[in-house]
Amino acid sequence: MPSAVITIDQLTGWLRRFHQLVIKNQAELTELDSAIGDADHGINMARGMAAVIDKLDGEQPARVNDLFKTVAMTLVMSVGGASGPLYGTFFLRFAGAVGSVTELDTAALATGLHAGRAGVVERGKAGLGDKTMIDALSPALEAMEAVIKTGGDLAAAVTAARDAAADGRDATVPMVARKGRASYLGERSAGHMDPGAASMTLLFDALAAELAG
Amino acid sequence: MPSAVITIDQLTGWLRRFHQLVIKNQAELTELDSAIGDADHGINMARGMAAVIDKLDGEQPARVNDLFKTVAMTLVMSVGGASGPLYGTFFLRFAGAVGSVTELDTAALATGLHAGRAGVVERGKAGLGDKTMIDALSPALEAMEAVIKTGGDLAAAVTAARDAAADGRDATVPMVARKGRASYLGERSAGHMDPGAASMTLLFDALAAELAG
Amino acid sequence: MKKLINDPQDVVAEALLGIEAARPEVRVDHANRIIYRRDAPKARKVGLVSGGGSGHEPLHGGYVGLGMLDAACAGQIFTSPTPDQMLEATKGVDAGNGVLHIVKNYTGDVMNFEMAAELAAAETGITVDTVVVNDDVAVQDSLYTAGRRGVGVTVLLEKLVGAAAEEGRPLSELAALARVINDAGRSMGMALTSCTVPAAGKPTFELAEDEMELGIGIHGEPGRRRVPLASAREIAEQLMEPILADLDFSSGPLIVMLNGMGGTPLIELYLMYGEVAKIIERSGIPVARNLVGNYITSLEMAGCSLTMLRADEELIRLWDAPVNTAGLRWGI
Amino acid sequence: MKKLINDPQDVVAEALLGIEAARPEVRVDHANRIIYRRDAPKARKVGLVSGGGSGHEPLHGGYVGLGMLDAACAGQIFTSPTPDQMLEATKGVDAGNGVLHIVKNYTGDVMNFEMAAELAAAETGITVDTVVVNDDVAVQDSLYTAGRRGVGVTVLLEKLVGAAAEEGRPLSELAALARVINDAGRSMGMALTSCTVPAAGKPTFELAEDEMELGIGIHGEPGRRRVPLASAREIAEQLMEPILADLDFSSGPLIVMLNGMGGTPLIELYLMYGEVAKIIERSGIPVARNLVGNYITSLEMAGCSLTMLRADEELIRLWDAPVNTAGLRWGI
Ligand SMILES: Nc1ncnc2c1ncn2[C@@H]1O[C@H](COP(=O)(O)OP(=O)(O)O)[C@@H](O)[C@H]1O
Ligand SMILES: Nc1ncnc2c1ncn2[C@@H]1O[C@H](COP(=O)(O)OP(=O)(O)O)[C@@H](O)[C@H]1O
Ligand SMILES: [Mg+2]
Ligand SMILES: [Mg+2]
Ligand SMILES: [Mg+2]
Ligand SMILES: [Mg+2]
Repeated sequence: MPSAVITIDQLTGWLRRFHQLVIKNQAELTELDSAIGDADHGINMARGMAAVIDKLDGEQPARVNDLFKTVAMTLVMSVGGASGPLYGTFFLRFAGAVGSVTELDTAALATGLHAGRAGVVERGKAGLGDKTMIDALSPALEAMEAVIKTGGDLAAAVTAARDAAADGRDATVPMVARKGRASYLGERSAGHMDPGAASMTLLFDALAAELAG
Repeated sequence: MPSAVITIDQLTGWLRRFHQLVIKNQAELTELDSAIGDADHGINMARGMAAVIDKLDGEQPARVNDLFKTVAMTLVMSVGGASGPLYGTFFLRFAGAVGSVTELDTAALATGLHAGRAGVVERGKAGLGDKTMIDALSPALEAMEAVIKTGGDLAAAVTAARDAAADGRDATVPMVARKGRASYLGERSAGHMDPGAASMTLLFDALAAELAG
Repeated sequence: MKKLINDPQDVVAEALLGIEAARPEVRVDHANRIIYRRDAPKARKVGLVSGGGSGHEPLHGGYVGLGMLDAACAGQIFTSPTPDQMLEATKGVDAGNGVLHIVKNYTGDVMNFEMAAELAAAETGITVDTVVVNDDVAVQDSLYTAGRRGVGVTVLLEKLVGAAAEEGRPLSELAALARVINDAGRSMGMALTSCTVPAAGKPTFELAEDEMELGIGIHGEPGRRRVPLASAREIAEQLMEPILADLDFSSGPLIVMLNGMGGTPLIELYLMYGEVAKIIERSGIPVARNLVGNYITSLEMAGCSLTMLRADEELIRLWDAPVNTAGLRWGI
Repeated sequence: MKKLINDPQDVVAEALLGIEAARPEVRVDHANRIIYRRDAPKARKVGLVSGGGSGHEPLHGGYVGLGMLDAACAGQIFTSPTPDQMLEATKGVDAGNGVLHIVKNYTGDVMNFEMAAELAAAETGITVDTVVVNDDVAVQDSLYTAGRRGVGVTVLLEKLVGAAAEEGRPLSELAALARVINDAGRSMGMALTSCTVPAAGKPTFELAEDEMELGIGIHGEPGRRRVPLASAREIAEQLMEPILADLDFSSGPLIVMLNGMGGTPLIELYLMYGEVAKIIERSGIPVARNLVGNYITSLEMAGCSLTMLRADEELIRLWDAPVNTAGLRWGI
């Protein structure tokens, strides 16, 4: 039977896998940002996650909130641009919502993601359909909550989240951007995938992969 | 029997033909100057000869020295670069040597060219083999003088000059430049034809064509 | 990619070494990537802090010095700097009179400066006010989007508010002045070629030999539309038209900036300025002051932008006040 | 070819219109393509005249004004101006104290200025002296060739001799000073890309993605040799080495110019200056003053050149004297 909780080691593993996926997809993320932005999203995320992993190699927080606060502050201080404050705020609020624990069950995970999303929305003021990372994050969270409501387990919840994130990311292609740098293009932004939605999807890919072991 | 003199109308015709040849070969002259100079020789010569023809369309001097003085001053004032003072001095000295006449016989033509060459050498201080216009002008003049010495007529003298100019021009290809902008390249200047030798050859082409009618 | 660099990762850090070596009027905090006016914090003066992604030089680091900024935070190429840098700069320039943050309107810049202001409020007693510059008429202004970008007016604003700060005016007045200036200025840009972000290694976009981008930003982000390459005369019209349509400039003498994007030779900028001046002359509005050159760039992009500011006697006076920076210098 | 121009034939004439519209310190004689200092001829002052092909902006027209040139003659792109222009400029700046011609050592420039001086001697009573600048160590100096090219030192010389002229010094002294400066300065350049002469319509040369030209001139003429693209660090060494080999700089503090060729972004120039400064620092010779930017360009060429001048207290004093031109301004 699959585990019902994510341990702090698994959460760290999640971050390491995310780092790996960002590196693997760095050129593609930058390519996406070339089309409708300023050609740096892959570079930004790679720099930020490298700093996070560097930090975690030095000190390994024992509590989830400390872990994610460290992640948040490192991202904020190393990424810059739009994605720095947004991913930073995401992890900061996640940390605040789950508190000083050493593992997360499915509900706690959802609580953290919920708070994270609220932070991103507050900071960036984007809604669903504005062609941003929200378009991957929101569907992922909702899919997870739906699984939880129908009594699904952690693995099922995360798998559903990952799939929904990917669908949400793909759905950004036809959208006309209303937030972020892509909004300057108006109608010309349609036909391209949002880079932030793509990196956010990698975050859920990493989580699903970590839980799959 | 071919004529033994060049009339002032033919001299004007010579200049018009030179203008036409420069225009026709403008891109090629600039191309040659791209390889070992600054990519403007065709542009310079075309601008200068267009100004000359413009001038001659307005006033048609009746005397050879006035004609060539006009040509000289117009070239000096419109070409610039190295070729402006050199071609200008060439025509200025030519004018001074032949004096206030209305036609030139073979000897007078040679005298004019001789003085013109002396002017170019004085102004530019280049010798034979330095990979400049001198390498077309000098052989042309010497070929002409050789024909005169053996009693050849005007047409023969000019044809010989034209052929010698072309040979001299071709002989600049393997030379290492010692004067002008191409000298900055040192050994790298070898393997390219000198643009000024190419335009000087066109001057003799135009003369031969004018005499051929 | 052909650039005068070592490792693409080190471009910003190494350029800061060069600025420090070259410019006597500044000092550099390399750990935080902040260029300070050498004598900051200046007593009896509000501190002016700006910053943004690198690749727009001389903006912002080249505008640090007497009569302009007290500090500039350098981000990665085209990437906003981070709140910790801005907080540090804020502390470094505050002499007890508060600090004005001058922010170009990009989502990243706005959010990072916002976080910095929040941190300053939480951790220090420093009063921070923020002005957001948004002068680019290529972008539709709307409550439901990220709004207009901040471009050329930033340069003029840093000069003018810098002069006012030098006079010892209080933060509230400087912030109000900055907003007046922002409201009175508009810009529009175009590109002939793309730029290449060093770490990306290839051009951000491709333009055919017979195309140009109209309404380009300063980050290689695509413009309003891709149009056929036009003559300087037509380009001047295409830049001017949306600017004049957006704001009534008739009341004041103008400060005009014809700015190169980094890869445009000066001879072309002067030629363009001639075209612009002709159009303005027809409108009858006098040009009081102008700048022609590379002032807010986009790496090696070829192209230009036009900025027009509706000035008045007071702004002209501030414009003429002494300034001593790498990018602008006169009167001293 | 992508340029901000109208007709390639009109580039120089139209750029002069723009300069005239932009710069209050100059006036332009369009018929003769001369940029004059507005108040020329200046009483009690030797007139300084320079000029050369266009495409090197701000050189020379951007250096006309108080403390530098009295007039600059603009030739066609990369083509020396003509003797009649130079004669006219000479007459236009002479206030009875004679005129100094500052000539970059290119066959065309030298011959045209020579003819102008001959005409001035024949047609006017104006005393003309000529200084030929030849500082480019990329070219072998020899009596049997055209000799070294005049490049970066021209900028420094126009500034320094301009300051001395402003002090009312006589022509002979200024000419001697100019020769001292020329002898004390050396330059070396490199290119990452070619430039395109507007009327030619295509790049003068082609460089592969992994190549650069070392020892490039300022007219797109090929350099000393084509070498593999190197890092900024290596390029700094490659520029510095032949300069230091050619002249002993140890006796004086330096004036250093790291010049962009027109298409190089400022961030790269600062990065390069950082590398240059490191090497100089190792040599122990102090840098008294420096310039980093586009001062003597080659249209849109990407690349840079390094100029080093062995200065002394007097030259530094002249350097610091007020100057008010489009290209250099301080102290006023
Ligand atoms: N207001 C916003 N709210 C949510 N996400 C946003 C917002 N603005 C931008 N983003 C996300 O940030 C991504 C761009 O990040 P990045 O390229 O790193 O920053 P920048 O745009 O500053 O260069 C976009 O693809 C988008 O998903
Ligand atoms: N010192 C010289 N003596 C004779 N001819 C010269 C000399 N220097 C240059 N030339 C000629 O001038 C030609 C170049 O002319 P042009 O390209 O118009 O001038 P620039 O070199 O000033 O651009 C050369 O090809 C060469 O034939
Ligand atoms: Mg981006
Ligand atoms: Mg040439
Ligand atoms: Mg960015
Ligand atoms: Mg030339």
